[in-house]
Amino acid sequence: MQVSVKYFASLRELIGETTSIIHVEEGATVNSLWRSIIETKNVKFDNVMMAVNMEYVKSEHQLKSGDEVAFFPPVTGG
Amino acid sequence: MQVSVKYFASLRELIGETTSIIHVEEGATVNSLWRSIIETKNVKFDNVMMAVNMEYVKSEHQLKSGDEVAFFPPVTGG
Amino acid sequence: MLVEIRKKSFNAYAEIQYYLDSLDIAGKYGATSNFVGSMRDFNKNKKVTHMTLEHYPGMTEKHLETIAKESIEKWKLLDVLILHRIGNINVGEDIVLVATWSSHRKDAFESCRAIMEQLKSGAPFWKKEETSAGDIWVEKNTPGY
Amino acid sequence: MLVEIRKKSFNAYAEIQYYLDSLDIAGKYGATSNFVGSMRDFNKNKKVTHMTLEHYPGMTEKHLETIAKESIEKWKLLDVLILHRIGNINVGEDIVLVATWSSHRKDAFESCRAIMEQLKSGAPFWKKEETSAGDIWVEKNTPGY
Repeated sequence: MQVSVKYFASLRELIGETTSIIHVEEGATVNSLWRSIIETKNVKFDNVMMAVNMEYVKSEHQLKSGDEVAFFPPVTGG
Repeated sequence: MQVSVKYFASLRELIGETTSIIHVEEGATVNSLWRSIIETKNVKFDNVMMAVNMEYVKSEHQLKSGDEVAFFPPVTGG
Repeated sequence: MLVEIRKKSFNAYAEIQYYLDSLDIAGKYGATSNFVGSMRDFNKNKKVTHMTLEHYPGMTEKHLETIAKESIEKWKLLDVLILHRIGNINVGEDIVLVATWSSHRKDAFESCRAIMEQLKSGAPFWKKEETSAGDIWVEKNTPGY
Repeated sequence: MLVEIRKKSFNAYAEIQYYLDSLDIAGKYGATSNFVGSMRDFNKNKKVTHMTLEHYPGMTEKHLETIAKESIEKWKLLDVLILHRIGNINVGEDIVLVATWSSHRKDAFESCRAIMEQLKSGAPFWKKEETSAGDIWVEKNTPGY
Protein backbone atom coordinates (compact mmCIF):
# COMPACT_ATOMS: atom_id res chain seq x y z
CA MET A 1 0.00 0.00 0.00
CA GLN A 2 0.99 3.64 -0.38
CA VAL A 3 1.22 6.52 2.06
CA SER A 4 2.24 10.13 1.49
CA VAL A 5 5.04 11.43 3.66
CA LYS A 6 5.79 15.05 4.59
CA TYR A 7 8.89 16.51 6.20
CA PHE A 8 9.23 19.87 7.90
CA ALA A 9 11.87 22.36 8.99
CA SER A 10 15.39 21.01 9.64
CA LEU A 11 14.28 17.46 8.75
CA ARG A 12 12.92 18.68 5.40
CA GLU A 13 16.31 20.22 4.67
CA LEU A 14 18.15 17.09 5.81
CA ILE A 15 16.01 14.74 3.68
CA GLY A 16 16.00 17.19 0.78
CA GLU A 17 12.32 16.58 0.07
CA THR A 18 9.03 18.16 1.08
CA THR A 19 6.67 15.32 0.21
CA SER A 20 7.02 11.85 -1.22
CA ILE A 21 4.83 8.83 -1.89
CA ILE A 22 6.21 5.70 -0.25
CA HIS A 23 5.25 2.04 -0.53
CA VAL A 24 4.84 0.26 2.79
CA GLU A 25 3.91 -3.33 3.69
CA GLU A 26 0.55 -4.13 5.23
CA GLY A 27 0.92 -3.84 9.01
CA ALA A 28 3.73 -1.32 8.83
CA THR A 29 3.92 1.15 11.73
CA VAL A 30 4.87 4.79 11.58
CA ASN A 31 8.11 3.83 13.31
CA SER A 32 8.99 1.09 10.78
CA LEU A 33 8.39 3.65 8.02
CA TRP A 34 10.65 6.15 9.80
CA ARG A 35 13.40 3.52 10.22
CA SER A 36 13.28 2.66 6.53
CA ILE A 37 13.44 6.32 5.53
CA ILE A 38 16.50 7.19 7.63
CA GLU A 39 18.18 3.98 6.44
CA THR A 40 17.45 4.68 2.77
CA LYS A 41 18.52 8.31 3.06
CA ASN A 42 21.41 7.38 5.33
CA VAL A 43 20.71 10.16 7.80
CA LYS A 44 20.59 10.51 11.57
CA PHE A 45 17.90 12.56 13.29
CA ASP A 46 17.08 12.72 17.00
CA ASN A 47 13.80 13.55 18.69
CA VAL A 48 11.62 13.16 15.62
CA MET A 49 7.88 13.87 16.09
CA MET A 50 5.32 11.83 14.15
CA ALA A 51 1.81 12.64 12.95
CA VAL A 52 -0.67 10.65 10.89
CA ASN A 53 -3.52 12.46 9.17
CA MET A 54 -2.62 15.60 11.09
CA GLU A 55 -2.80 14.04 14.56
CA TYR A 56 0.16 13.14 16.75
CA VAL A 57 0.61 9.37 17.00
CA LYS A 58 2.78 6.99 18.98
CA SER A 59 5.59 5.27 17.10
CA GLU A 60 3.74 1.92 17.15
CA HIS A 61 0.73 3.44 15.33
CA GLN A 62 -0.23 1.18 12.40
CA LEU A 63 -0.49 2.77 8.97
CA LYS A 64 -3.41 2.46 6.53
CA SER A 65 -3.36 2.91 2.79
CA GLY A 66 -3.55 6.56 1.79
CA ASP A 67 -2.44 7.92 5.19
CA GLU A 68 -0.72 11.30 5.31
CA VAL A 69 2.33 10.76 7.50
CA ALA A 70 4.45 13.66 8.78
CA PHE A 71 7.88 13.67 10.41
CA PHE A 72 9.33 16.78 11.99
CA PRO A 73 11.61 18.12 14.73
CA PRO A 74 10.33 19.44 18.10
CA VAL A 75 8.05 22.41 17.50
CA THR A 76 9.24 25.93 18.27
CA GLY A 77 6.30 28.25 17.67
CA GLY A 78 4.85 30.96 19.84
CA MET B 1 -1.57 66.21 70.14
CA GLN B 2 -3.71 66.25 67.00
CA VAL B 3 -4.07 63.86 64.09
CA SER B 4 -6.28 64.07 61.02
CA VAL B 5 -8.57 61.12 60.40
CA LYS B 6 -10.09 60.00 57.10
CA TYR B 7 -12.86 57.49 56.46
CA PHE B 8 -13.70 55.76 53.21
CA ALA B 9 -16.53 53.92 51.51
CA SER B 10 -19.09 52.18 53.79
CA LEU B 11 -17.25 53.38 56.90
CA ARG B 12 -17.41 56.99 55.68
CA GLU B 13 -21.16 56.59 55.28
CA LEU B 14 -21.50 54.94 58.70
CA ILE B 15 -19.49 57.63 60.50
CA GLY B 16 -21.11 60.37 58.45
CA GLU B 17 -17.82 62.22 58.01
CA THR B 18 -15.03 62.28 55.44
CA THR B 19 -12.30 63.86 57.52
CA SER B 20 -11.95 65.12 61.06
CA ILE B 21 -9.24 66.45 63.36
CA ILE B 22 -9.02 64.48 66.58
CA HIS B 23 -7.08 65.05 69.81
CA VAL B 24 -5.16 62.03 71.06
CA GLU B 25 -2.95 61.47 74.12
CA GLU B 26 0.80 61.08 73.72
CA GLY B 27 1.53 57.38 73.20
CA ALA B 28 -1.87 56.66 71.62
CA THR B 29 -1.93 53.87 69.07
CA VAL B 30 -3.97 53.69 65.89
CA ASN B 31 -6.06 51.03 67.62
CA SER B 32 -6.78 53.14 70.71
CA LEU B 33 -7.85 55.95 68.36
CA TRP B 34 -10.14 53.55 66.49
CA ARG B 35 -11.68 52.29 69.76
CA SER B 36 -12.41 55.84 70.89
CA ILE B 37 -13.99 56.72 67.54
CA ILE B 38 -16.40 53.75 67.44
CA GLU B 39 -17.27 54.35 71.10
CA THR B 40 -17.93 58.07 70.58
CA LYS B 41 -19.93 57.44 67.40
CA ASN B 42 -21.57 54.39 68.95
CA VAL B 43 -21.07 52.25 65.84
CA LYS B 44 -19.93 48.71 65.13
CA PHE B 45 -17.62 47.93 62.20
CA ASP B 46 -15.81 44.66 61.45
CA ASN B 47 -12.60 44.12 59.53
CA VAL B 48 -11.44 47.72 59.55
CA MET B 49 -8.16 48.44 57.72
CA MET B 50 -5.80 51.10 59.08
CA ALA B 51 -3.25 53.33 57.40
CA VAL B 52 -1.02 56.09 58.76
CA ASN B 53 0.48 58.61 56.36
CA MET B 54 -0.74 56.49 53.43
CA GLU B 55 0.96 53.27 54.54
CA TYR B 56 -0.76 50.26 56.06
CA VAL B 57 0.08 49.88 59.75
CA LYS B 58 -0.54 47.34 62.48
CA SER B 59 -3.09 48.23 65.12
CA GLU B 60 -0.37 48.78 67.77
CA HIS B 61 1.32 51.45 65.60
CA GLN B 62 2.02 54.52 67.74
CA LEU B 63 0.71 57.87 66.49
CA LYS B 64 2.69 61.08 66.15
CA SER B 65 1.39 64.63 66.11
CA GLY B 66 0.13 65.62 62.66
CA ASP B 67 -0.27 62.05 61.36
CA GLU B 68 -2.84 61.39 58.66
CA VAL B 69 -4.75 58.35 59.86
CA ALA B 70 -7.19 56.45 57.61
CA PHE B 71 -9.81 53.83 58.45
CA PHE B 72 -11.59 51.87 55.77
CA PRO B 73 -13.25 48.55 54.92
CA PRO B 74 -11.49 45.75 52.96
CA VAL B 75 -10.55 47.04 49.52
CA THR B 76 -12.49 45.92 46.45
CA GLY B 77 -10.75 47.41 43.41
CA GLY B 78 -9.63 45.79 40.18
CA MET C 1 6.57 52.56 34.18
CA LEU C 2 3.23 54.32 34.30
CA VAL C 3 0.52 54.22 36.98
CA GLU C 4 -2.60 56.29 36.44
CA ILE C 5 -5.98 56.74 38.07
CA ARG C 6 -8.58 57.69 35.44
CA LYS C 7 -11.85 59.52 35.98
CA LYS C 8 -12.94 59.05 32.36
CA SER C 9 -13.56 55.78 30.57
CA PHE C 10 -10.61 54.43 28.58
CA ASN C 11 -10.06 51.91 25.82
CA ALA C 12 -7.63 49.32 27.17
CA TYR C 13 -6.09 48.33 23.83
CA ALA C 14 -5.64 51.87 22.58
CA GLU C 15 -3.96 52.67 25.91
CA ILE C 16 -1.53 49.74 25.70
CA GLN C 17 -0.61 50.65 22.12
CA TYR C 18 -0.23 54.33 22.98
CA TYR C 19 2.02 53.57 25.94
CA LEU C 20 4.05 50.97 24.01
CA ASP C 21 4.65 53.52 21.22
CA SER C 22 6.19 55.86 23.80
CA LEU C 23 8.74 53.20 24.82
CA ASP C 24 11.90 52.20 23.01
CA ILE C 25 11.90 48.48 23.73
CA ALA C 26 11.00 46.86 20.37
CA GLY C 27 13.26 43.84 19.85
CA LYS C 28 14.02 43.71 23.59
CA TYR C 29 10.74 42.25 24.80
CA GLY C 30 9.56 38.84 23.68
CA ALA C 31 6.54 38.61 25.93
CA THR C 32 3.69 40.92 26.90
CA SER C 33 1.01 39.88 29.36
CA ASN C 34 -2.09 42.03 29.74
CA PHE C 35 -5.03 41.83 32.03
CA VAL C 36 -8.18 43.88 31.55
CA GLY C 37 -10.89 43.92 34.21
CA SER C 38 -14.27 45.07 32.93
CA MET C 39 -17.63 45.83 34.47
CA ARG C 40 -20.12 42.99 34.35
CA ASP C 41 -23.88 43.34 34.49
CA PHE C 42 -24.10 40.78 37.29
CA ASN C 43 -22.43 39.92 40.59
CA LYS C 44 -23.38 36.94 42.73
CA ASN C 45 -26.58 36.47 40.71
CA LYS C 46 -27.71 40.08 41.18
CA LYS C 47 -28.21 42.35 38.18
CA VAL C 48 -25.85 45.33 38.34
CA THR C 49 -26.70 48.46 36.36
CA HIS C 50 -24.05 50.90 37.48
CA MET C 51 -21.00 51.21 39.70
CA THR C 52 -19.15 53.89 41.62
CA LEU C 53 -15.47 53.42 42.43
CA GLU C 54 -14.02 55.35 45.36
CA HIS C 55 -10.29 55.61 46.10
CA TYR C 56 -7.92 57.24 48.59
CA PRO C 57 -6.22 60.03 46.62
CA GLY C 58 -2.50 59.87 47.29
CA MET C 59 -2.35 56.50 48.98
CA THR C 60 -3.83 54.62 46.02
CA GLU C 61 -1.28 56.00 43.57
CA LYS C 62 1.56 55.44 46.04
CA HIS C 63 0.47 51.87 46.70
CA LEU C 64 0.20 51.01 42.99
CA GLU C 65 3.58 52.58 42.23
CA THR C 66 5.18 50.45 44.93
CA ILE C 67 3.60 47.31 43.48
CA ALA C 68 4.83 48.24 39.99
CA LYS C 69 8.36 49.06 41.10
CA GLU C 70 8.72 45.89 43.16
CA SER C 71 7.44 43.80 40.25
CA ILE C 72 9.91 45.33 37.81
CA GLU C 73 12.70 44.41 40.19
CA LYS C 74 11.46 40.93 41.09
CA TRP C 75 10.77 39.79 37.50
CA LYS C 76 13.33 42.00 35.73
CA LEU C 77 10.56 43.51 33.62
CA LEU C 78 11.22 45.95 30.81
CA ASP C 79 8.13 47.97 31.64
CA VAL C 80 4.79 48.02 33.46
CA LEU C 81 1.57 49.90 32.82
CA ILE C 82 -1.28 50.12 35.37
CA LEU C 83 -4.47 52.09 34.75
CA HIS C 84 -7.48 52.10 37.09
CA ARG C 85 -10.85 53.79 36.79
CA ILE C 86 -12.57 55.72 39.55
CA GLY C 87 -15.95 57.45 39.65
CA ASN C 88 -19.06 56.43 37.75
CA ILE C 89 -18.67 53.29 35.68
CA ASN C 90 -21.09 51.81 33.19
CA VAL C 91 -21.63 48.17 32.32
CA GLY C 92 -19.03 46.94 29.82
CA GLU C 93 -16.48 49.64 30.61
CA ASP C 94 -12.92 48.75 31.55
CA ILE C 95 -12.05 49.13 35.24
CA VAL C 96 -8.43 48.08 35.38
CA LEU C 97 -5.59 47.43 32.95
CA VAL C 98 -2.25 45.83 33.80
CA ALA C 99 0.43 45.25 31.16
CA THR C 100 3.90 43.80 31.73
CA TRP C 101 6.73 43.55 29.19
CA SER C 102 9.48 40.99 29.61
CA SER C 103 12.08 39.00 27.68
CA HIS C 104 10.38 35.72 28.52
CA ARG C 105 6.77 34.63 28.90
CA LYS C 106 7.13 33.11 32.36
CA ASP C 107 8.06 36.48 33.86
CA ALA C 108 5.40 38.35 31.90
CA PHE C 109 2.59 35.97 32.93
CA GLU C 110 3.60 35.69 36.58
CA SER C 111 4.18 39.39 37.12
CA CYS C 112 0.91 40.46 35.48
CA ARG C 113 -1.10 38.06 37.59
CA ALA C 114 0.78 38.93 40.79
CA ILE C 115 0.26 42.65 40.21
CA MET C 116 -3.49 42.04 39.83
CA GLU C 117 -3.63 40.02 43.04
CA GLN C 118 -1.70 42.66 44.97
CA LEU C 119 -3.91 45.38 43.55
CA LYS C 120 -7.06 43.45 44.46
CA SER C 121 -5.94 42.72 48.01
CA GLY C 122 -4.23 45.98 48.92
CA ALA C 123 -4.86 48.99 46.68
CA PRO C 124 -7.39 51.32 48.35
CA PHE C 125 -10.38 51.18 46.00
CA TRP C 126 -13.99 50.49 46.94
CA LYS C 127 -16.84 49.50 44.69
CA LYS C 128 -20.45 50.43 45.24
CA GLU C 129 -22.85 48.65 42.93
CA GLU C 130 -26.32 49.76 41.92
CA THR C 131 -28.18 46.48 41.79
CA SER C 132 -31.71 45.18 41.49
CA ALA C 133 -31.53 44.86 45.30
CA GLY C 134 -30.42 48.46 45.87
CA ASP C 135 -27.04 50.16 46.26
CA ILE C 136 -24.53 47.82 47.83
CA TRP C 137 -20.89 48.25 48.83
CA VAL C 138 -18.97 45.23 47.55
CA GLU C 139 -17.71 43.54 50.70
CA LYS C 140 -14.72 41.67 49.39
CA ASN C 141 -13.04 40.56 46.20
CA THR C 142 -13.28 37.00 44.94
CA PRO C 143 -10.09 34.94 45.32
CA GLY C 144 -7.76 34.98 42.31
CA TYR C 145 -5.80 31.77 42.74
CA MET D 1 -13.70 31.57 18.85
CA LEU D 2 -11.19 32.49 16.15
CA VAL D 3 -7.92 30.80 15.19
CA GLU D 4 -5.93 32.29 12.34
CA ILE D 5 -2.53 31.82 10.75
CA ARG D 6 -1.26 35.11 9.32
CA LYS D 7 1.28 35.63 6.54
CA LYS D 8 1.32 39.40 7.02
CA SER D 9 2.36 41.32 10.10
CA PHE D 10 -0.45 42.28 12.45
CA ASN D 11 -0.99 44.73 15.28
CA ALA D 12 -1.96 42.69 18.34
CA TYR D 13 -4.04 45.37 20.06
CA ALA D 14 -5.94 46.42 16.95
CA GLU D 15 -6.69 42.72 16.38
CA ILE D 16 -8.03 42.16 19.89
CA GLN D 17 -10.21 45.26 19.66
CA TYR D 18 -11.47 44.32 16.19
CA TYR D 19 -12.36 40.81 17.32
CA LEU D 20 -13.95 42.02 20.56
CA ASP D 21 -16.11 44.47 18.59
CA SER D 22 -17.48 41.53 16.60
CA LEU D 23 -18.63 39.77 19.77
CA ASP D 24 -21.70 40.49 21.86
CA ILE D 25 -20.32 39.83 25.32
CA ALA D 26 -20.02 43.32 26.90
CA GLY D 27 -21.27 43.11 30.48
CA LYS D 28 -20.78 39.32 30.49
CA TYR D 29 -16.99 39.21 30.79
CA GLY D 30 -15.21 40.64 33.78
CA ALA D 31 -11.74 39.46 32.86
CA THR D 32 -9.62 39.42 29.73
CA SER D 33 -6.14 37.92 29.69
CA ASN D 34 -3.91 38.53 26.67
CA PHE D 35 -0.51 37.28 25.76
CA VAL D 36 1.54 38.72 22.92
CA GLY D 37 4.77 37.05 21.82
CA SER D 38 7.07 39.32 19.82
CA MET D 39 10.33 38.91 17.96
CA ARG D 40 13.41 39.81 19.93
CA ASP D 41 16.73 40.87 18.46
CA PHE D 42 18.58 38.31 20.57
CA ASN D 43 18.34 34.66 21.57
CA LYS D 44 20.78 32.93 23.92
CA ASN D 45 23.20 35.86 23.60
CA LYS D 46 23.22 35.75 19.78
CA LYS D 47 22.05 38.72 17.75
CA VAL D 48 19.04 37.82 15.61
CA THR D 49 18.23 39.94 12.57
CA HIS D 50 15.40 38.05 10.94
CA MET D 51 13.23 34.98 11.36
CA THR D 52 11.30 32.58 9.19
CA LEU D 53 8.36 30.66 10.64
CA GLU D 54 7.32 27.41 8.97
CA HIS D 55 4.11 25.54 9.77
CA TYR D 56 2.19 22.44 8.70
CA PRO D 57 -0.81 23.78 6.75
CA GLY D 58 -3.91 21.98 7.93
CA MET D 59 -2.48 20.33 11.03
CA THR D 60 -1.42 23.60 12.65
CA GLU D 61 -4.90 25.12 12.34
CA LYS D 62 -6.55 21.90 13.48
CA HIS D 63 -4.24 21.62 16.49
CA LEU D 64 -4.82 25.22 17.59
CA GLU D 65 -8.59 24.87 17.17
CA THR D 66 -8.56 21.81 19.42
CA ILE D 67 -6.57 23.70 22.07
CA ALA D 68 -9.01 26.63 21.88
CA LYS D 69 -12.14 24.45 22.06
CA GLU D 70 -10.85 22.39 24.97
CA SER D 71 -9.90 25.56 26.85
CA ILE D 72 -13.34 27.10 26.37
CA GLU D 73 -14.84 23.96 27.86
CA LYS D 74 -12.36 23.51 30.69
CA TRP D 75 -12.46 27.15 31.93
CA LYS D 76 -15.99 28.01 30.76
CA LEU D 77 -14.61 30.88 28.69
CA LEU D 78 -16.82 33.33 26.84
CA ASP D 79 -14.41 33.51 23.92
CA VAL D 80 -10.88 32.82 22.69
CA LEU D 81 -8.74 34.43 20.00
CA ILE D 82 -5.49 32.90 18.71
CA LEU D 83 -3.42 34.49 15.94
CA HIS D 84 -0.01 33.22 14.81
CA ARG D 85 2.41 34.55 12.22
CA ILE D 86 4.18 32.47 9.59
CA GLY D 87 6.71 33.42 6.94
CA ASN D 88 9.27 36.23 7.16
CA ILE D 89 9.27 38.06 10.46
CA ASN D 90 11.18 41.19 11.37
CA VAL D 91 12.56 42.20 14.75
CA GLY D 92 9.85 43.76 16.93
CA GLU D 93 6.93 42.20 15.05
CA ASP D 94 4.29 40.19 16.88
CA ILE D 95 4.49 36.42 16.42
CA VAL D 96 1.60 35.14 18.50
CA LEU D 97 -1.47 36.56 20.19
CA VAL D 98 -3.74 34.71 22.63
CA ALA D 99 -6.77 36.38 24.24
CA THR D 100 -9.26 34.77 26.61
CA TRP D 101 -12.49 36.28 27.92
CA SER D 102 -14.04 35.03 31.14
CA SER D 103 -16.34 36.05 33.99
CA HIS D 104 -13.52 35.81 36.52
CA ARG D 105 -9.82 36.59 36.43
CA LYS D 106 -8.63 33.19 37.67
CA ASP D 107 -10.07 31.45 34.60
CA ALA D 108 -8.84 34.15 32.20
CA PHE D 109 -5.27 34.06 33.53
CA GLU D 110 -4.99 30.29 33.75
CA SER D 111 -6.52 29.57 30.36
CA CYS D 112 -4.40 32.14 28.52
CA ARG D 113 -1.20 30.79 30.00
CA ALA D 114 -2.21 27.16 29.44
CA ILE D 115 -3.08 27.85 25.79
CA MET D 116 0.37 29.40 25.28
CA GLU D 117 2.10 26.40 26.85
CA GLN D 118 0.10 23.95 24.76
CA LEU D 119 0.81 25.99 21.63
CA LYS D 120 4.52 26.13 22.43
CA SER D 121 4.81 22.40 23.13
CA GLY D 122 2.51 21.00 20.46
CA ALA D 123 1.47 23.31 17.62
CA PRO D 124 3.51 22.52 14.50
CA PHE D 125 5.55 25.68 13.95
CA TRP D 126 9.29 25.91 13.45
CA LYS D 127 11.51 28.96 13.74
CA LYS D 128 14.64 29.56 11.72
CA GLU D 129 16.67 32.50 12.92
CA GLU D 130 19.14 34.55 10.93
CA THR D 131 21.80 35.28 13.51
CA SER D 132 25.30 36.67 13.69
CA ALA D 133 26.39 33.00 13.70
CA GLY D 134 24.43 32.08 10.54
CA ASP D 135 20.95 30.65 9.89
CA ILE D 136 19.89 28.38 12.73
CA TRP D 137 16.76 26.31 13.32
CA VAL D 138 15.62 26.92 16.88
CA GLU D 139 15.94 23.54 18.58
CA LYS D 140 13.46 23.87 21.39
CA ASN D 141 11.36 26.37 23.25
CA THR D 142 12.30 27.66 26.68
CA PRO D 143 10.19 26.31 29.56
CA GLY D 144 7.17 28.43 30.49
CA TYR D 145 6.53 27.40 34.08
